[in-house]
Amino acid sequence: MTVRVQAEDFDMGAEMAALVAGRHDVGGLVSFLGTVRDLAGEMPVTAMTLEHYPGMTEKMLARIEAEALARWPIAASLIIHRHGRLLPGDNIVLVAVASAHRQAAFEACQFLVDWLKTKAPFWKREETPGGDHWVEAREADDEAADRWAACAP
Amino acid sequence: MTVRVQAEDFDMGAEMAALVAGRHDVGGLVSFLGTVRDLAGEMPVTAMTLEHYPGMTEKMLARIEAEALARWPIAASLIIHRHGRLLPGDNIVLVAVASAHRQAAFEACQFLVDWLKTKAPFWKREETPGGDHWVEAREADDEAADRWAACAP
Amino acid sequence: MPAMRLLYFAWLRSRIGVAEEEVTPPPEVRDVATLLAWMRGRGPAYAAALADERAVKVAVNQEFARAGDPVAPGDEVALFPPVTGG
Amino acid sequence: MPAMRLLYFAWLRSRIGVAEEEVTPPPEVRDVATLLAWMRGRGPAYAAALADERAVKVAVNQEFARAGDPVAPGDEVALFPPVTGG
Repeated sequence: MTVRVQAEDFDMGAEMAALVAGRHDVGGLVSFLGTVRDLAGEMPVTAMTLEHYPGMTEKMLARIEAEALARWPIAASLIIHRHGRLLPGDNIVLVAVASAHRQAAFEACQFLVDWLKTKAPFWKREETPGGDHWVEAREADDEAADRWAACAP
Repeated sequence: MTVRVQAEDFDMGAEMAALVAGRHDVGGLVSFLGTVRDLAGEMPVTAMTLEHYPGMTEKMLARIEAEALARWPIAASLIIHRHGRLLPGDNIVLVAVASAHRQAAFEACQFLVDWLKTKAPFWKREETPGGDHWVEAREADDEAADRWAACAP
Repeated sequence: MPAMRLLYFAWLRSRIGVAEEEVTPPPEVRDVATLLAWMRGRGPAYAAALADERAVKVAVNQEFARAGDPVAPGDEVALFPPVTGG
Repeated sequence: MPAMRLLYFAWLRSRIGVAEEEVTPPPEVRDVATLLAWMRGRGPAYAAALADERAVKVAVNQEFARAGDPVAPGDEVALFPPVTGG
């Protein structure tokens, strides 16, 4: 049960190994790695800066992780979210959920990712050949997170 | 688009990095790592042997991967499945799906894992303190795979 | 009476021109709605940045808050656009 | 006429006692059902291993097959219990 918000990169393989090290009750480990795309719609993106609300971010991430733990039988979980300036291909976020039950691991991981993408206090600024701009919130993302409110596991 | 059936272990971090190396159009990478549990129900398991049908396994894995590619917008995918004798905590299977769309990546990954667990020609023999036995097929797993037949993405 | 700490993020920070400030609103500022109304009167940059209510989200002491939620001296109040995730 | 190659997996292999063999069934063996009936007559180990039809799955030339699907000389026919995944 770990939450980290950091500017530094992370090593997915090492994080996964550490998460399940010495645990033999884990049948499935589902993970999501989000990386910086070089396109936003049709627009090329040359870099992205993620701003966040220090303090509130960690608090909300810990709370949503606790909610996932209450809803699904989770053996271990991890959320790492980067902030600062990132280039295309860079890691942004890693969410991993280990469970004895693969369905629970998939659902809890997707729940956490949908939440992170829509509710966590992060703001994205994109650099493009045409200039910099703050990214607008997307309705499709809100819908992805909201479906969990109506759907008990 | 890679399928490997092998006795050797694999390095999840290296495999993930290779899958998306040099690709900047991938926004999300969903993966499932299956490992050997030390319990089956209430019974302690000291080792497990996975037998498979060489030739048919690779053929069926390549076919189901092609089906996932046809159903979801997938940028890259990977299936590695081990066979032979494995100990608790050992890696069994890695399924990874990269997509510009995280929902597609989650769905395709879960589709492949459900399929692997229920339709791929693998048979599991467990070693327990009370002796060895072949594992019986589970109905719950069949249901998990069958729901994909009725549900277009 | 302790001051109220205001934090601004993303384009709200750029438009207002500072990342944070301490303010002492008058006693009639008791909730998020009256705070925003008072802030719009602090100058054209505030009026412009806070004009579109739907585009301004508020957190009081690091919890999302709505128009009717109370604010008080000593609170940390953050103003920001809708979040755009990771 | 080429022989038919039979493969056995998991507990079907243990019970029958070999992993694979070549056979030349009589001409009335034309599909999976008639092949299984003929095999049950090959001895008590076969009769016992193949007694429960629901527990025996068949693949012909590496494709899952049902009772009515054809088998022919030269085919690779695999018999195995329901798969138990990874």
